[in-house]
Amino acid sequence: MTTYAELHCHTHFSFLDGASAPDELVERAVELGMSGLAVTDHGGLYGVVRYSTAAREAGLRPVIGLEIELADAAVPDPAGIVVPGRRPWRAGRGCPAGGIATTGPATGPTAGALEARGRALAGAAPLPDDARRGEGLPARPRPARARLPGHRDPVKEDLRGVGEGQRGPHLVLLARNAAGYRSLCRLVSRANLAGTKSMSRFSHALLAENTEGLVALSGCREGEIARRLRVGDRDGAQAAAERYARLFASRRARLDSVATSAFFLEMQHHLLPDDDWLVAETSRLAEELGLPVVVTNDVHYAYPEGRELHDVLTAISHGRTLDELRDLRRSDGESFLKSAGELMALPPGRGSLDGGTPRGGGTLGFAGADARTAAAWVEGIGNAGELAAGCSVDLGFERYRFPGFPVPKGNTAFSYLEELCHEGARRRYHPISSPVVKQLAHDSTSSNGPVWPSSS
Amino acid sequence: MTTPPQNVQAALASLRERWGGAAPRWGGEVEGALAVAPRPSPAFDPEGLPGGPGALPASDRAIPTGFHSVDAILGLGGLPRSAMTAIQGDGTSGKTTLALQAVAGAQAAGGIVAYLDLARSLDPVEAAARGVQLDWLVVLMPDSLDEALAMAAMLLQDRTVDLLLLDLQFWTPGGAGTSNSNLAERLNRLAALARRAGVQVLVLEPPSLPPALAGVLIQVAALRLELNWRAWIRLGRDVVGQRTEVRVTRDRFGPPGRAAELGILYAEGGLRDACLIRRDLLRESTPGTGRLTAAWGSGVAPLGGVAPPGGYRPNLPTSAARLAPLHPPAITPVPDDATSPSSLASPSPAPGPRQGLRSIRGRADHSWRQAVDGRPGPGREPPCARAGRPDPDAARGGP
Amino acid sequence: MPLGAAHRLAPEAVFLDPDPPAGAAALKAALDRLAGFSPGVAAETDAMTPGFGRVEVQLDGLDRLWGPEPLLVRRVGEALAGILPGPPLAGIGGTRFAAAVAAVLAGKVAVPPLVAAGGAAGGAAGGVACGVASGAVALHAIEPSGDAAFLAPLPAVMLSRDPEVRARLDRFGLRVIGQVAELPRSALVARFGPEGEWLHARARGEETEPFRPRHAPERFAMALPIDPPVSNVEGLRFVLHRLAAAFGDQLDARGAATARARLTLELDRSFSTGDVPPSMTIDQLLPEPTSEGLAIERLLIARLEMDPPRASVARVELELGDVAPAAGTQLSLFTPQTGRTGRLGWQLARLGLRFGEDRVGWTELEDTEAALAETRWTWRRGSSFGAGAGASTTGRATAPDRARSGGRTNAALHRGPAS
Amino acid sequence: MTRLLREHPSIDVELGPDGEPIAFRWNGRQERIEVCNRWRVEESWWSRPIARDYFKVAGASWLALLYLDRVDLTWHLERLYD
Repeated sequence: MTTYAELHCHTHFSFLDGASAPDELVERAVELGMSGLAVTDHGGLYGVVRYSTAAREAGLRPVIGLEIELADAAVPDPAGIVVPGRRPWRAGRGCPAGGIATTGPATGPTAGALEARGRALAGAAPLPDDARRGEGLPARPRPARARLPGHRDPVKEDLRGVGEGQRGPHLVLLARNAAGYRSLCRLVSRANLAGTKSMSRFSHALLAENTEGLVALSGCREGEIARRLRVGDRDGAQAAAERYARLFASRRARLDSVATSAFFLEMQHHLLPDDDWLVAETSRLAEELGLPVVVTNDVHYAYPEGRELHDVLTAISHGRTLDELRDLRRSDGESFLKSAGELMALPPGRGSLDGGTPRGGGTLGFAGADARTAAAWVEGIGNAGELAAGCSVDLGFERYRFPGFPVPKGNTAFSYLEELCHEGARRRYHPISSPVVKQLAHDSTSSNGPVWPSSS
Repeated sequence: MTTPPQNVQAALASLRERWGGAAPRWGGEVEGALAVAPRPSPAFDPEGLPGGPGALPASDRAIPTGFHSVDAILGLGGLPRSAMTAIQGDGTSGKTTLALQAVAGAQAAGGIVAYLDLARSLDPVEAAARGVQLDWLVVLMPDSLDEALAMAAMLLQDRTVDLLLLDLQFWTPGGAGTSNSNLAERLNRLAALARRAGVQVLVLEPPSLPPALAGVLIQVAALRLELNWRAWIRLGRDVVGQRTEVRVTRDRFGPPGRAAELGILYAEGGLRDACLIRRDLLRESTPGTGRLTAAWGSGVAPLGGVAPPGGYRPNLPTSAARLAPLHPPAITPVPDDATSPSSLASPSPAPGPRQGLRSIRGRADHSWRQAVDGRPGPGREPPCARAGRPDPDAARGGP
Repeated sequence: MPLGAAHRLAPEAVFLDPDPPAGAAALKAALDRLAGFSPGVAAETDAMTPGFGRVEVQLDGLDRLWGPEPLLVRRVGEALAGILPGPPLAGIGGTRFAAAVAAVLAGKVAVPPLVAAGGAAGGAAGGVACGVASGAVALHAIEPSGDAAFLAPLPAVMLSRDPEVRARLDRFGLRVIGQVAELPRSALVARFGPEGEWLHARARGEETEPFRPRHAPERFAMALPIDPPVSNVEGLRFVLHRLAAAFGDQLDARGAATARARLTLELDRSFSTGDVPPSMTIDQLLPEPTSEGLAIERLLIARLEMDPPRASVARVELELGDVAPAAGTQLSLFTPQTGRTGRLGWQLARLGLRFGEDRVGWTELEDTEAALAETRWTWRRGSSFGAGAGASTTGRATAPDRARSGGRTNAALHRGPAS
Repeated sequence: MTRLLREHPSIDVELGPDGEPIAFRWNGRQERIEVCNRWRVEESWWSRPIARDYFKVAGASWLALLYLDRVDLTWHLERLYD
């Protein structure tokens, strides 16, 4: 068995959600003796370069990935389990009255913003806010500034006060190889173009087009399967798991093989009240479907102390004080990098979801379930290392790579350059003067050597 | 409870399709389960209260307890007004639940309730979840039984409250300033006052009361219910509810000796509460025999005599081995047509009457039999409580 | 005017800090004296308002009692000597506005006293020392029905305190009151709105608003000597019952209610040992204004039982404070509780007294999903029932609100000048 | 419905090898218990740190909520289900 590798980890490039720098995480992972570490930031690959450089230097196998938030449900979701409606922020002790008005049980979390964006794309300028607010204000025509082609007016979405539990389901994607990295890049680009400012929009359709070379983990407790399992929707969870497994299955994939499987059920235990239930249900589901499991810890900071910084970041992102945050802050302080031993010591690893041990109450039929959960947990820890070992993306910074430039047949690069220069000179200088000619001649002679042509 | 009319059924079904677990339910459909709504609304809507669907109209002599099976075995169809009711039960017997449900019933009928919290253990959130209007709940915290009785007498004399809940849970005999000699007399006086003032008095009575006091309570109470824990309702490892037997040991208004069973679900908050309305996920269990011999309060059990469990096994099963189940599941879900679980995602047609409890118990009983008669797992013993457990249908009792 | 500017204008002046409580006390004493002269006395008693210092006295038909007006004014001056910091200025006119203007003029021009019959008199008693010998009152009286003529030559800006109105008068070229009086009323209303109506009436010497005399608060205090002195609460209960019942009848007859009761017991120290004070006082705030003698008696007895007198009681005095007209309360329909919340409040107050305030109360939910159970709700003590900040949303505008407003009254009383 | 004990009385707890309680003693009673759920609460580190490990434990016929105060490592009883 290989050593453990953490496959779900946010750096501070998960803006206002991750509390540790990539270098710090790498350092800690090496300290804990991990074989690999994945970086899975929210909806972006911003930290990838810094991270993989640092990891290579430290001798850690870098796994590149992404945690996406899906904006839609794959199947109709009338109960709002997968894409929940946003409920008004509950005011608690020490909170200003009123709270934040949020959208009602809308179909998608971004309905209002997307509508505005649709208007912007259709060419109609969005109404200036002032005109909507103040009746008597003059609507002065504004000069159309020079816009770059493809420019869009940014649409901002106010997500303050909207916690993770009220947004779309999460899914973790890891690149197994270079093709997988390309898929990730495509996904991120498309999703950002489809989304609003700082809020990319991943849809199931988009995901289905870009699965090459990707490994999917079912996500944290806010993943679709976990959400379904938490409310007891076993059938729905099973259907979702089968759907994802089909989606990511490649030709040579065998479901129960870690080396080739492309969809893993993710198990996490953060010592929350329903984590026992969630882990037990996940392992049960894995057994029923024969899907491999993997244990992650949804890392948001390298050390336990990072929790404080993480809470402060959460407060900033929601525009509230720490006291007002309530359930917007992660209620657990367990999202730090944990070694295999620490993970094994968690309740499912100890096999102590136990009615079946001698001191227990002999709860009928539960001993089997516990043993199953424990076995799955142990296996998931092993699988994490194996999976990391099977992922290799080399960003290849050792050599230079220039963009390709087509040269007409019969020309060398330099002869073509000379030709272009003369053509430009003819177009630009009327009449052509002797210094120009002299300079051209000088440049073309020197450019055949190692000297780059000086600008003329 | 009655079956909802056709049009109501259709309306409920469509609501459930739209709202899932948060949809309104026909009264009593899931007995004892809390609504999944996260924040109980304190709004007081006087017009909406009486005669809502499922709520029994409060008669002028009795207030319904909110548990239909309990109401059914009581002579008056509820707890009598202007009399003393004693609810006796052990540590986790459900008596607080029953009492708070009665409080909610009294408030729904327009009453003001005083809670004499001798044990200092009222949880307002739980109370509100049971339907208690905290606005109309006066909480008094006496230090001793003497004080509690004095407070009760003052409240009764002025007739300012309609229901008085006296919680003796942790009261220990020989507490400060309690004189047992005239307790009987004072309790008698209290009962007389309650009768005259038309105030309902509920006494929560732990089994550890001194016999003298218990005897007095038996005498003065017009109605006495005995609650006994029967089994846990489990969701995975966690205990999410319990089953309780209610037995009428004394009833001035009807025949004593009837019994009923309650299913109480705790619903402690969080997304997982939605599992509680899926009966196929819930299991029922009693602790095995011989392991938990020491009953609550019955002396000291030997500690440390049990070998510690071995922790996790170092020889880990490989993935291939795991895919074959290690243990065959001890409880195979039995398809039960009568109890098709109302799914959150795919709504089932409106269930028939009295389904909630029966299905939980029916399922569990079935599994019991299967486990006990067929193939008791290694190290699992049939429960001792089996013999003492009344037949489910007889237990329902009542008219 | 800023103090610095004033210093530059009058370097030799001595500036006194304003002392609103002292001013208010002085004025109150003056009002008490004036009440002996006329049944109609009105004044602004809040020292922070601009109208403070002006006392209006109704003079209709008083000449038979006190003699002609100058004589009356002199008598008033004598009566007020020593109470106010300086001699008052007096003006007599047909309207209150005219009288007030006359009083101001009386301070500026030494006018021989003139007789004016009928109408109301206004006296401006300010904190300005005029250097006139005490007892001498500067008086300016306006001839009967000569108000308009008296006012006509005076500057128009005297009509209003509002700087905007003054500026507007100036803008319209209205320099003296006579010009304002000549204008048709509708023109003034058109340009000044409702204020125009007032301006017009004032300028023409017509009364604008009814005279609202000040009512002296009635003092509900009664004392009974006890001979021989009693030492037990039972005996006191008997006496207290008589007092409280008598007060209850009085309050009922006046349609009033009291919000505070004070019981003073004079103790007989002749047989007592140790350090016994000569008297003990019990101040009791009532849960809500009431006229029920029995309720007051019960609360006081509860206090006495909690803290019995340390010696025999020789005299009992009961005083009710904050007596106000009893407000009618709207009982909401459909809530059977409504009728009893009042009684419940009393009951809780008694229970709180007897067993401790912190033992009786209510609970309110705060954040039902907080991680710690302790922070999910708060405890509200019975006495402060509902007085808290988050008290009432509109959703439950039923009986608790009534009880709450009672609670708030109590809180307000707490902040008031306690004795 | 649960009873929430206001004062959170201190209890003695015997721990199993894995750090979970297997027996506890309170008010002169001593019993074996079975942990049926556990969770961790860490609140208000910015003002008054509260760190507790909650254990929902079942006895013979009762259910209670205990916690280990991780600030001073004492055990308390918070709730009795009833």
